[in-house]
Amino acid sequence: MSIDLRSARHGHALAELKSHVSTGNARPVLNEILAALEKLLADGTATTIDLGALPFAAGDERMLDAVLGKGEVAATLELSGRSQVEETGIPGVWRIDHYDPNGETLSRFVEVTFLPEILKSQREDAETGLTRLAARLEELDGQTH
Amino acid sequence: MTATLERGLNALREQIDAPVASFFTSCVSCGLCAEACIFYKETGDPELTPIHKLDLMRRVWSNEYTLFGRAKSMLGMGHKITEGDLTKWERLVYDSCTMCGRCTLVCPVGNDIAMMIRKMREGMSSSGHAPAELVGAAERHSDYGSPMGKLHTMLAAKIKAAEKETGIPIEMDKAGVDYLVLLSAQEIVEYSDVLPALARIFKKAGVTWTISNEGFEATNVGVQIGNRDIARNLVSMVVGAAEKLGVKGIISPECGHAYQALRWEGPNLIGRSYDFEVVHIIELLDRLAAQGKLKTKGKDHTRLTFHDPCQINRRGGINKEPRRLLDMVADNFIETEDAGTMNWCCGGGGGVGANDRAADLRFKAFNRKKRQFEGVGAEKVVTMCAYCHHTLDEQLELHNMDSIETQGLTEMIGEYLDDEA
Amino acid sequence: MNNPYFDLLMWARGPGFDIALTILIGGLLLRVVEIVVLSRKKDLAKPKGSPVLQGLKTIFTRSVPRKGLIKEAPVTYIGGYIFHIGFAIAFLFLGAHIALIDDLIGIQWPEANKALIETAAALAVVALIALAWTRITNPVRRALTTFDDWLVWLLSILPLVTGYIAVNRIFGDGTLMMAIHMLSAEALMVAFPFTKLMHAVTFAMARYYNGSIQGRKGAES
Amino acid sequence: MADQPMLPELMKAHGISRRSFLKYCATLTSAMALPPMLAPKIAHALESARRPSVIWLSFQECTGCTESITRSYAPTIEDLIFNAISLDYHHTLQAASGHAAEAARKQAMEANWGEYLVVVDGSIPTKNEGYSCIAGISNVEMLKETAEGAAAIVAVGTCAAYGGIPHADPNPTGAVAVGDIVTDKPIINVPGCPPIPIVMTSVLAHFLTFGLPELDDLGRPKAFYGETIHDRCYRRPFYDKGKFAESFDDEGAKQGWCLYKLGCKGPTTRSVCATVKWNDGTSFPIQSGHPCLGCTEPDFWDNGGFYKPLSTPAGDYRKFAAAAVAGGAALGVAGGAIGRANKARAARAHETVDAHDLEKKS
Repeated sequence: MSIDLRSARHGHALAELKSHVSTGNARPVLNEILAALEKLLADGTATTIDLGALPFAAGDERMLDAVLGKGEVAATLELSGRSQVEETGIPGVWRIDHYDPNGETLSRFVEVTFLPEILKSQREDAETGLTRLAARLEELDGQTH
Repeated sequence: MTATLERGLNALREQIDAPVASFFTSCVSCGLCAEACIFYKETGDPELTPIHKLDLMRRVWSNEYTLFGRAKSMLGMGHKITEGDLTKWERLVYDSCTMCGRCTLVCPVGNDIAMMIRKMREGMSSSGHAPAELVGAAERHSDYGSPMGKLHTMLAAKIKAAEKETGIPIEMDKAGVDYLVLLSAQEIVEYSDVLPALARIFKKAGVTWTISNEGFEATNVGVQIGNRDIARNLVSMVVGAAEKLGVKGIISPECGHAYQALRWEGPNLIGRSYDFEVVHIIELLDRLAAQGKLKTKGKDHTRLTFHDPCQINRRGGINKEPRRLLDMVADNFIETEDAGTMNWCCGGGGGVGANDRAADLRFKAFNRKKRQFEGVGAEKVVTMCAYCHHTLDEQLELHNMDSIETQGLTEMIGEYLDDEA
Repeated sequence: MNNPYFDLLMWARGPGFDIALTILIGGLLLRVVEIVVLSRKKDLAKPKGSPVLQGLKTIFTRSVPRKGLIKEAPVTYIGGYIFHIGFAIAFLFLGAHIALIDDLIGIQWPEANKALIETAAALAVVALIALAWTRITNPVRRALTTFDDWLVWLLSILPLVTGYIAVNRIFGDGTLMMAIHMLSAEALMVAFPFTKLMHAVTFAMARYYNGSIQGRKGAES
Repeated sequence: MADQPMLPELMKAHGISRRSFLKYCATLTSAMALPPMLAPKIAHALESARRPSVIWLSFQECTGCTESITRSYAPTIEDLIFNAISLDYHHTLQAASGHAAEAARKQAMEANWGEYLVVVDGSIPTKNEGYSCIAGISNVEMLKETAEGAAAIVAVGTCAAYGGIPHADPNPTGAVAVGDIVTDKPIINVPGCPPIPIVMTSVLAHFLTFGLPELDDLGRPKAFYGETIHDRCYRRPFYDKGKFAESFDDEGAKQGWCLYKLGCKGPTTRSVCATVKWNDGTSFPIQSGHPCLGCTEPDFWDNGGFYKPLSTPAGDYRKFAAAAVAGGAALGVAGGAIGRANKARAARAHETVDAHDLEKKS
């Protein structure tokens, strides 16, 4: 959760200060990602790391971003609030951030997988889509006749 | 009547008052008093820590003057004082304490330890635990008027000699003069230059004075040994003489505890204020100099330093006076470290000097003064207490430093008195 | 269902505090009045200086050590200063303590920030440990030290350590540690009138008496 | 209610995509500190869970807990999960009343004996059973009877979990918590006055998928009651800097400074209010300028006053202090008088010493 400092005076200074704070957790997470990637390539097992489950400060975040870098794919999902899915500069390593309708962070993950499950069209949704498409075509036909 | 444990404890009970209670309540046993004590510093013996010397009195206070302590002793937790305790404490209360009061000045919570030692000696003396030499002195002083015995004849001879030396008549027992001059036995027996000096100085200054046959002894063994009944008797002799002669004041001579006894303890011992003033000779000389009635000529060029007597400076408040006088007569005056209020004791005061059992402690304690004198390269030590003077002579000799000259300040002023002006 | 930690905290804030404060106030008054009632004889010697003024002055001036004395017992002096000042800062300038004082006597003052308070508290703890060390190693202090001294030492260090743990949640349940902190302070309050902690009050009396005795003679104090 | 559709149909009906559901499940694992790999399992379990029968008992309560869980302004997945259970008895929500309602309860119990979940809100009076009855059945009796065949009990709200407001001093009804009556069933306490909706649904979701969550000493799921409000409060930096609001309208209050001195119980209160917040993440009491009351803790009503700082005394010390002053002074005078008497006795016993009395003569 982001800390919401109401006082702008303090807020700015604090944000500046916080961006330099590190917990030292970035390095172990990066090692975990390395191992997960090896595993993915070896037997296809995907791994998800919950960044909300361990102390992770702005400094750690910066290190993670700097090492992984930017990749080729970025997607914004509108799922009762925004979700951001990006492939990092290391193919197979994805960053997934979920936000609520107010823009507050809900959860943050690193997924090591070929394609994050959430990007795929879900069978249930596709079923709904099929029904919806059929209905629309029917409606379209009705209008033309 | 005989001294007993019960009389001693009783005397201690009489001594405990609000200051004592506040002191014992406040002590946090930090041990800083030891760092101020010449006997601890020069021996390193933790037994000699000043506040520890009062432990027996602390027990009386705790067991009998606090509700909690009373409750504790009812439960059998209060340490009762035994004859053996008192014997053990003799070394602490008499042999290794001159009541110099350095500890009193460094105690962070403000405990007047020296004052309490004085009180504790009341109990020690009443229970028969005072050093034999002091008991003898007390008996001689009570019976013959001076701790050194009957000195009347010797005094008369010294007066005669002084009259002859100076050509100034000294009238004994003369009523209506300004001052009654007292002397310490030491000055009568050992330091003969005092009387002539006084005669010349007072003549020049126009001060009238006399000496009483009934009370010429300034010292007070009662104060040293710690017994107020004896101290009262001895003070009464002097006060009686002064009142009989109708003098304006008493001059306390160069003696530390005498000044304490006459000036500060005296009125409380006899239970009434004086109608006359008590002035220390150095105080008076300084006053005369300020009034222009005391003029000197010439200066002592030797490298000299000043030894502050504890009872006169630290515990008597006479600090600047001797230095102003010294500046009149010396041009190579150098102060030792800690000089003035925090001066180190010579190790002979408070009856320690008369106590044979304390000879070794006294010798060790003097190492401090030895280092200080050596540190400034002193050729001469001036002081304003005859007993300090005596101790300096004794210890300088024992420490093979007898090339250093010693002198009383009054004598020195007499030496440089400008007789013509 | 009850939270035993909360019950302990409420006991510490409620009956525990009531008992501790009652004993502290009652005991303090008892000890001080007991001393004052004992009184002293009027001094008949004609004063040379002002006993009252110098007595009052000495209450403050005695806080400064005599020249040269610090180097004779550096740990005792410096440790003593650091402990007393550190304890005072931690006690008097933490917001929660000010709220307590405000509730008790209705006066308040600005708080200091946590970093200062924690530095002060940590230094006070280090000073206490150093002082304990000299109590063991210095022959004078060792000889003087009694059970009372160790008890007072323990009672002084506990509120500092437990307070630090409670505020920073170093370990243990926060509520429990806060309760323990309060109880440790209450132990200090209860023991206060019966131990050498009394010096925190009677030092002023002792210094006054010392100053007035010396002041009457026109001597330094 | 028995014919209610399963979760996937419900989602379909409300236009909630499965992707949204996956996001919800991912967030749920994070919120409950579960391994993230369990997210798909949670999704699968929720979708395919046999709809458990839930019997909701309301005793001495204000309906605030039910309001909290049902009054979201938009249909949320939490609502849907709640809807996905077979709520067979809830006298506030169900259409049936009187004997019909009680019959529904009995029927659900019989049909699902040993497997149904009992949700309780409200405390149980013990002084007089007549203080709170439903259809002539006292709360104690109903709880005991219903609990007997339950798989587990969820005590929702502080009243059910710890007695809450009815239990507050002087507790006229002799109110007790569920745990005081039922001792042989697993009980999950979800305290709060009321609890946060997502906490309630998460606990249900956890129970449906993995069974009982890990509980703390007070029977609360550790995932939601593991840290204090103070630990996660956005005003914490002001506490650390020693900046406090002294009143509700002073400059400090306007600047959003720490509310400790206004009685905030954040330091001793375990809840996720500061992070999950209320009303779909809009705010929580401290953010709106009011100190935390500590409602997730037992006896929060009696914990020394809502507006008194935690560090201040909660008892009658003023009364005692006055007595201590008088008593201490009196004892001091007495002690001093004993001392003076002791001294006077010593003075009377004093025999004047002369110099020849200083030695011991035998």
